[in-house]
Amino acid sequence: MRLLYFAWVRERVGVGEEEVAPPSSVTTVAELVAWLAAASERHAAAFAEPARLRAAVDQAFVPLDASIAGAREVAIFPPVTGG
Amino acid sequence: MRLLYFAWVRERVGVGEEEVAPPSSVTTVAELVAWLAAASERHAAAFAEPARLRAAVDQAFVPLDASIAGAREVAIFPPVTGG
Amino acid sequence: MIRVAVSPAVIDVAAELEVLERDGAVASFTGLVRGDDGVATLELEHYPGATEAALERLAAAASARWSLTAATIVHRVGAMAPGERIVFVGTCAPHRGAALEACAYLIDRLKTDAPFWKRETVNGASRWVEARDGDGEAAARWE
Amino acid sequence: MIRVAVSPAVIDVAAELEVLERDGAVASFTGLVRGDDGVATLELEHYPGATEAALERLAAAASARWSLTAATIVHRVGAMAPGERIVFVGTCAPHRGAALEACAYLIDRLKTDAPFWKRETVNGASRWVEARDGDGEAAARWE
Repeated sequence: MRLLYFAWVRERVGVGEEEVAPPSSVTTVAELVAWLAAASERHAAAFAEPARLRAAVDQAFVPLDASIAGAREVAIFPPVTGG
Repeated sequence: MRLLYFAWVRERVGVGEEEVAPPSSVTTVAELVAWLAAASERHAAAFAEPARLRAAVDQAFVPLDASIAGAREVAIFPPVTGG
Repeated sequence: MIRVAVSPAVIDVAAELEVLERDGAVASFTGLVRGDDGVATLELEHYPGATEAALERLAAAASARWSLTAATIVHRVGAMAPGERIVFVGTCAPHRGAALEACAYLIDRLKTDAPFWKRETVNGASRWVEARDGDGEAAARWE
Repeated sequence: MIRVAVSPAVIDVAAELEVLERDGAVASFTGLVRGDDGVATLELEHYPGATEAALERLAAAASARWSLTAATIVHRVGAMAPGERIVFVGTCAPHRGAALEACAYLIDRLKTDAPFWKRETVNGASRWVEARDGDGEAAARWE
């Protein structure tokens, strides 16, 4: 599964993207975030406050309790501030 | 008193402006319109349907029952269609 | 800053927008001559002096109500062809809500509060355009 | 006709308006970088691919809901200075109500539905801009 990070999430993790293979017990974006937080100190800092995170699965915005079943690309980022 | 006509009111009267001296019994725009309608056949044609007319007194839009006391310039025209 | 113009000149929207760009949000509306009913030419008559004063009053009212940084109303008069610009209204404010609302207000009120009259030529015959009932309703929602 | 662009190039509003002028009513909104809090530069990050898709979906939704003749969304990305244009949205319809409403819809929804992130530099210090609560409310009024 390809992960993409944007804005301060990207800066805290230290990379804009990475490939991961979460265990089959990880079925939602929220579970993925919790699993990632354990990967490194940088990940822990990026994912410490899930309430400040938003996500997209295969480029569609989803709530954090959305399923990641079959997802090829999951993006994690702060609330958007365009326009 | 200076009268100004616009759009089809101007065309029907045949002139864009004229000077008139209505009698003192003529105190409102509606009375002025009725008085003007008696001036000529062209005026009669222009002012036959007061409901289709709008007016301005000294360049401010007014309802037809508005006073013309002290007015220097009265304009009579159809509903506006700009923009 | 208020800018009002009534002129037979072609409306330069790029120049008008540049004048308006003084804060974070700029909204604009451009009205074009529609040719869909076979209209070949449109002529705009107006009430010189009173027109400019009415547009100035409108722009000042919008500027006060929405605390605009800038407001522009440009209306063309004389003869024009389908596709040409008749009217441009533009607003500038610190935030988008004020700019967008004030822009809608200006064009709605201009339709009922400014002395312009349209005459169209269709298949060689000329006729004065009738006012639309909807225009009065659109203007009234800002009371 | 829908036009969507996400690019570091300066936004040419005159060219964008010309593309939109296909019917009687054109509305536009331009967002500019505000410099009033001492912001020296603004940087826009986005999610390539997903951004364009989100803007296309927005433009298509507005076009269907208001029967638009044309809709354009252009968003700048990368570094820009105060006074420069960040975003342009424009709509064209036969009548003004549809064009104006659809324009307000596009900019309101773009603020919540498109993956852009702003970073400002103030007095040499850089910070990510926080989302505004009002943006969610403005977007929700179109549900």
